[in-house]
Amino acid sequence: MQSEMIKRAKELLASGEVARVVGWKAGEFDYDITPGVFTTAEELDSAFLYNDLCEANLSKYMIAQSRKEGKTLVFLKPCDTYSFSQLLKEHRILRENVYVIGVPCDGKVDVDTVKATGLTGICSMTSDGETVTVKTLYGDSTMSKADAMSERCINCKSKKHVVYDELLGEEGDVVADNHRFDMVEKIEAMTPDERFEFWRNELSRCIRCNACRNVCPACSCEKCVFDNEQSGAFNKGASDSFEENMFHIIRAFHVAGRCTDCGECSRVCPQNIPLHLLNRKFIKDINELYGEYQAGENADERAPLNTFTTEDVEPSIVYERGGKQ
Amino acid sequence: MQKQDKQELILRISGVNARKCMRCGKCSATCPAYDEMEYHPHQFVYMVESGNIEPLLSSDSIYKCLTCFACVERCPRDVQPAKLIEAVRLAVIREQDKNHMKKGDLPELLDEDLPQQAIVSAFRKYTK
Amino acid sequence: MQVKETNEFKPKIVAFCCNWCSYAGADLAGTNRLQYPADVKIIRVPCSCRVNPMFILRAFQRGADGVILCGCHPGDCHYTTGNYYTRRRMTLLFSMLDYLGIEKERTRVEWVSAAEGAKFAATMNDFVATVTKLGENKRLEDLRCKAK
Amino acid sequence: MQKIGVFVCHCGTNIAATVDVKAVAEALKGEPGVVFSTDYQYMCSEAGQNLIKNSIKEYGLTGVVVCSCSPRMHEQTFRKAAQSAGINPYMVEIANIREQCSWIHKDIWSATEKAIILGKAAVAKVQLNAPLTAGESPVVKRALVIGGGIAGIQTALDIAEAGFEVDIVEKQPTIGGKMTQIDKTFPTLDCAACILTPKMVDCAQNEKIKIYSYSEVADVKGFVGNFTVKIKKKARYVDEDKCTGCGICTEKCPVKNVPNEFNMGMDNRRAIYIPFAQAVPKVATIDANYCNMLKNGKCGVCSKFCTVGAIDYKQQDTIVEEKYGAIVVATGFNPIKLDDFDEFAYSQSKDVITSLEFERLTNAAGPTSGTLLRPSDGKHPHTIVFVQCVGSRDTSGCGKTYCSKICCMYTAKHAMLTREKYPDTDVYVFYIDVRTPGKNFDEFYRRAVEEYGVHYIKGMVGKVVPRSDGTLMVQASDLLSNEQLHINADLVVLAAAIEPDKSARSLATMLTASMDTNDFFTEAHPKLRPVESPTAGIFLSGVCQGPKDIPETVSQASAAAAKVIGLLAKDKLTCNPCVAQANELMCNGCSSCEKVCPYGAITYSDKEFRMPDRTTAIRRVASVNEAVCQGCGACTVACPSGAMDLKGFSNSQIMAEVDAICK
Amino acid sequence: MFTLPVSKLNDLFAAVASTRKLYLPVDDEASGHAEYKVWHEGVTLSNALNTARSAKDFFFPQTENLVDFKMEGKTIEVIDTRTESEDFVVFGVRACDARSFDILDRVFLAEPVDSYYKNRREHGVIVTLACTRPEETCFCTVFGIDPTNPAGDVSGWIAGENLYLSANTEKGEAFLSSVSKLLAESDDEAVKAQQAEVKEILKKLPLGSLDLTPFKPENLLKLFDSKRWKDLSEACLGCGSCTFVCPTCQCYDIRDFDTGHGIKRYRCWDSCMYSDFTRMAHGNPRLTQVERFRQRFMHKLVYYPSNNEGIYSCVGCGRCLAKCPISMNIAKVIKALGEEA
Repeated sequence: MQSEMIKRAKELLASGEVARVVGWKAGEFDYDITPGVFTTAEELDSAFLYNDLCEANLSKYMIAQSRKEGKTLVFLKPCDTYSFSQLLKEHRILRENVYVIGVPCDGKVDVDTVKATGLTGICSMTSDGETVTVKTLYGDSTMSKADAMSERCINCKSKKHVVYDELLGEEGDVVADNHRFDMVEKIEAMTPDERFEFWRNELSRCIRCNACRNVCPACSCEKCVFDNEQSGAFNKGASDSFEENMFHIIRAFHVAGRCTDCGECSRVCPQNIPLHLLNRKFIKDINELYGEYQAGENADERAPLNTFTTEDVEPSIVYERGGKQ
Repeated sequence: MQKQDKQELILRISGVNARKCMRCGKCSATCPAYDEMEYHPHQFVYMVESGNIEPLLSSDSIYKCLTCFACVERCPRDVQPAKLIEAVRLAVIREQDKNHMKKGDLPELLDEDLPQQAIVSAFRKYTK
Repeated sequence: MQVKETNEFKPKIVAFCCNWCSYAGADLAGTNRLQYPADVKIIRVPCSCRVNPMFILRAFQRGADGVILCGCHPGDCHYTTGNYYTRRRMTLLFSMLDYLGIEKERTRVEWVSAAEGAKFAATMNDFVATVTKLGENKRLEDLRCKAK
Repeated sequence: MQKIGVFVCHCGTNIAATVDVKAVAEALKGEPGVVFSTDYQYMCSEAGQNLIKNSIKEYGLTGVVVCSCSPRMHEQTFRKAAQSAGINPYMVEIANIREQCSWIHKDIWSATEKAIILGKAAVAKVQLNAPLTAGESPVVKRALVIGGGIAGIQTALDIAEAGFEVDIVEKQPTIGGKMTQIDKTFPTLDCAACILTPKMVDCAQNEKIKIYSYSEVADVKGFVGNFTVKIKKKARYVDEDKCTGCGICTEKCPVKNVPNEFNMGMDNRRAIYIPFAQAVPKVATIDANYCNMLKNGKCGVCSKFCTVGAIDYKQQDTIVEEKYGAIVVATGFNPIKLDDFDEFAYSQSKDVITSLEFERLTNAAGPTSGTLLRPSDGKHPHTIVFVQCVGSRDTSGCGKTYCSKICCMYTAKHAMLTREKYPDTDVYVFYIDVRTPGKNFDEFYRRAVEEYGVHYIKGMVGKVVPRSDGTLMVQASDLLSNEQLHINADLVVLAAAIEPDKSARSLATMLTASMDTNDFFTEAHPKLRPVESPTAGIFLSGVCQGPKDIPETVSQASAAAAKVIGLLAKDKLTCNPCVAQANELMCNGCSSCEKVCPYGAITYSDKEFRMPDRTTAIRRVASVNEAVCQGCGACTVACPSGAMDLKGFSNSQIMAEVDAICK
Repeated sequence: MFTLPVSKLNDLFAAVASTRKLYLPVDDEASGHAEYKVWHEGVTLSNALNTARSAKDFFFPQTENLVDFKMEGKTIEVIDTRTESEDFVVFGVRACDARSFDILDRVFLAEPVDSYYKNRREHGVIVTLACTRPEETCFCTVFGIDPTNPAGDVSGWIAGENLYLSANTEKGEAFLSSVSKLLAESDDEAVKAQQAEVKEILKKLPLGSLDLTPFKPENLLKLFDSKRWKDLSEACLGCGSCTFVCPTCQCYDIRDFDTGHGIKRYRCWDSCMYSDFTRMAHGNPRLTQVERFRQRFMHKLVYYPSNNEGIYSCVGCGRCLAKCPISMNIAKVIKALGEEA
């Protein structure tokens, strides 16, 4: 796949159809892959990479890249295309300046997942699609790819590209029988005290580094309310537990109905807070109360919070449903 | 069984909301078994609604309904009179307690050829 | 003015009322001299859809123990559709607060028309009783604002 | 920092009996920004207002807080007082310490404490108030009426009468609408044409009225007082100015088999036609679907016979752009299609007809020249069955859930007229309920029964079966005698439900006017503003808003005209200054606000910005049309970045109130 | 040198905790990280190499209240909220973080002295622990840090079944004497053996050979003008995770919070990666992410050493390598700019 991608990228660069390519760049180790911009065939040859370790969602970069001179080629994995499509819907990306090549993905290997198994000093990590071989300072080992994937890939929602100009490899399908709401259900089934404890424990670790927000394709505001002294929500240091709650509730609310569940927030959180569980709660509620909705899937459908039906449930439903008392 | 209970039972079995009826009579107008019936489809609807169930239970009309569903199809308010008639019929069947087998009688009747479904439905019916 | 100190818990309740129905309903409750606790303080907004979830969290941060939002009955919105958006927004927000283990009874949406003075008073009485039972808001408090 | 004056009203004892007003005034003195605080017996009295005015001048106040009764009562009073003393009226805030404090609390201590808090909240809000100026927008003194039926005609005539220019856009070749097809009108039985055609002629002759016939609205931009509308004039292949309406072409045209829609397809017309004798404008129109010349270039007969050279086969659709101050929707209705009601054999038998077809069969200008004959064999029918509520009050999904309102009366009319003209005819009317609320309506219906011997039978028809002898077997129930009837009828007339014209939905989108689930336009208020759409500057006339008979339609048409005249009589519109405002620097261009705006007040445009990194960039940003925005604030919450705020109820103002209350 | 069997660690912790707060790395189940937590009975020392957040929090917390204001009418009352810090001990600090305190000291203890920092610093005792299993992201050796011989008030080693402790400062001496009952005198044979063993591993560290020679004051302009900054920073999200996990990043913002009863003036960590960092009336002095990105690394590798006798303000702990959402980090920057220079 990688060589095919490089070949297409070179062709498009050479023909002048695109001025630059956004893809993944090799790092010091196999797993520290950086999103990168390539403008020459040489750069592509020396550093362009696509393998089972390329986790980053490149769609958000297109907000800035699509405003540059000339067209930009971007490689998008199936789940990235949902983010891209949602951004298009919100007029954040200039579609005519982007050439999208959809690339297949059957789940990415995540270094944090591998480290969680107890391996340390990981100098090299390779995947052949079935098995992951890990070389560390203290010896080598192998594991099945399934054990090395992060939760978001295990519960992949779709292997289908919702937007592209060109597709490399086989097109996949929406994965209907994923279990992405299992953990949400588990939390819902807790007592309020347990839920409070659970989230306090998670959110109290927040260091307000903004990685979740800055990586989030839905969080593309010109100026975030939390950075705006005038907004009344300005909040830089999470000086009180309230501010931790406030930041995460409002952030989740602002992306409710727009979040495609790409999972980047949880991936990048330096404190391993399962932020996707907040977003998925909204997604689950929306699905249950207002009908199935997948952000980014359909360009014409109105976002659930920007529409209504006269028969919508009353907010009092919250008293009746949800977890234990 | 009290009058009200019977009404509730019939409404529950049928799933019909008799109050939706606006008394247009289209069900009876369309009914092919009309002349055979003592009580006509529209009467079923408002007799059940008013709780006047007894005459229906003892009337032949419940067996005259062909269950052709013409009334269901034609009803402009989606009341589904035929389901109501069916429910009255069921209520009669359920009420004839003495005709029921006891569940203890069942095992003797079972044999290898009896379809599984029949056994299950027999248990359901006779263990009411 | 004489000062009265009691130890009993008096909740702080913020009520957002839309200008056209609920604020008028509250006025009607007043005109009819219908009693409800003084713990309820009303903020007038043009429409229930003006209420940003941030306002609700802000109220809790600043020491509110309960927040209630009143608007026109669905279908009666002065702006035709505002309360339908409110309904979705608040349903999701309240569900999220519940998910985080924050007592869901502290937040409420109630539709009160301009003619429903009695309903307004009854709603406030009930809400104050519910929040009083829950006691002080601890889970969404900001300690900096509590310290006197 | 504002200089705020606080004025606490006693309202006699209404407030002072349960709130220690002096303590309130005293407590508020210490609030930031408060430079003056006092109390007075009656703030709303002239003396009270003078106290406010004098204090403003004396202390140089920039903001005023009045602790008094509900703002719904005296906000305007105090705003005017403040304005007359030279400060902006929107620098006044009211703390409602009567309806929401003194009247509901008995305990002085807690009522006073609450009054102080409410006062503090008002002070905190006024700190952040900004002077607001109501914008003004000019009014284009011209109205557009969409739809040229009796509703549109009446509205146009009334507006023109007041001296304003008004245009009618009608998609048919002639104005007149459904009423032209009706024979007589209930309950007076006067001839529809006799009362309608003079009005049509008035329209044509009124120099204030311009008729765009055979035209449609293609696009609407703008807002109240200033709409820009694109009107598509469909090619009729006849020069309207040249055509004299002599009708020679319509006699010579060799294409004779075009179903005549004016007679509900019960006879034929030519490919070039004038819908009916009294059409306005009386101009021929070529039906491009049938004209041989247009289809394959072979013919040209009409052109040859036209003495004034009006025929123009090369004519194209043209777009006219006009500006209007107000738009009246009068798009009317159609009977529903009866395809889903095969129990009545409508599509199987020619002798099962709709009421509108019946109108044509009894009309002197109709296919039978006014003699009631069966469409199948041209014989005189002896037994006629009328079926009411066909597709009305139907929740099964085939029809409409609402009552079509007019059918009871026109069916009584049909039955009565039939019995009058053909006393040998048996007439049955099957009804569920007979609804006759209207002046002389019930008397009319009773006359049909009592004087004309129409058989009214309570019950619905179950099915109609065409029989080999050409009759129709009607099976119905008579609920009162509890029997099933079988009637051999010669003609069955179905009172089909009426529905809004299909074009209304797309028009509503263009106008950003809201509709209900049945595609009827919704009114701004169901009781108090029944002829206005919630979208400012859009008015409703006739059945497009809900089923109506002619007198009701005409009164609503005149009401809509009155509203339009009221609007056009103004040179400028004063806007509500408490409107949404987009901060372009923070706007993402995501369109969330646009989607939730019920008024279509938000538009987007690409603008060039100097970015923080000193480059320039084109960004898509929202802007609010202050003339259209009504200030609900839905957009402010839909906006994730907080770029959208509401003047007078800004985020910071509301949060300041929250803070003050929760302190 | 003193020693104590590892099996008796709990006794040592209990003894320390009886007189003052004791912090030590503890495994956090929810995050899977080790974090510093207060010791109480039942808490055990983490085996992890290092904590997710650095130890700088003890002296320079993420947010801290500086002063309160109260407004009454037209007067403002200023309330000094400073109190003398309680004594505390941090146990298990690694060599890299131990070095970070020197770097922070040079900032906060230089004139004008930061009294908030100084107060905590004076009351804290640092007990370090030598590393035995370095990670691939470790490159402290590049900065001349010996992870087998960590600094701190007391240096510590866990070798075999024993903990070895050796005081480096007066505070350290006092600490050891306060728990002397539990300790026994010992030679340093076991420690030396362990050091030799670990040094073999250190030789294999993939980033151990990063070359810092180009990063010297005289190359300032050349490095500043490097063409590489653009592509290195291209994917930077502008978040603050690198700065917030960094043990030496010491930038903060001062803000006022209106509690409704008064103003709390507090400071909180800030990040030079943020677009509003050091924003002034005219705007941000560093207009784009390229400049912000450059600032961070130039500060760590050039500006700081230029002002501090060549000491780099990076300790090679590797946290930013592990945590950057886009895997861009100081090691890649050192390599890229080194290649160019």
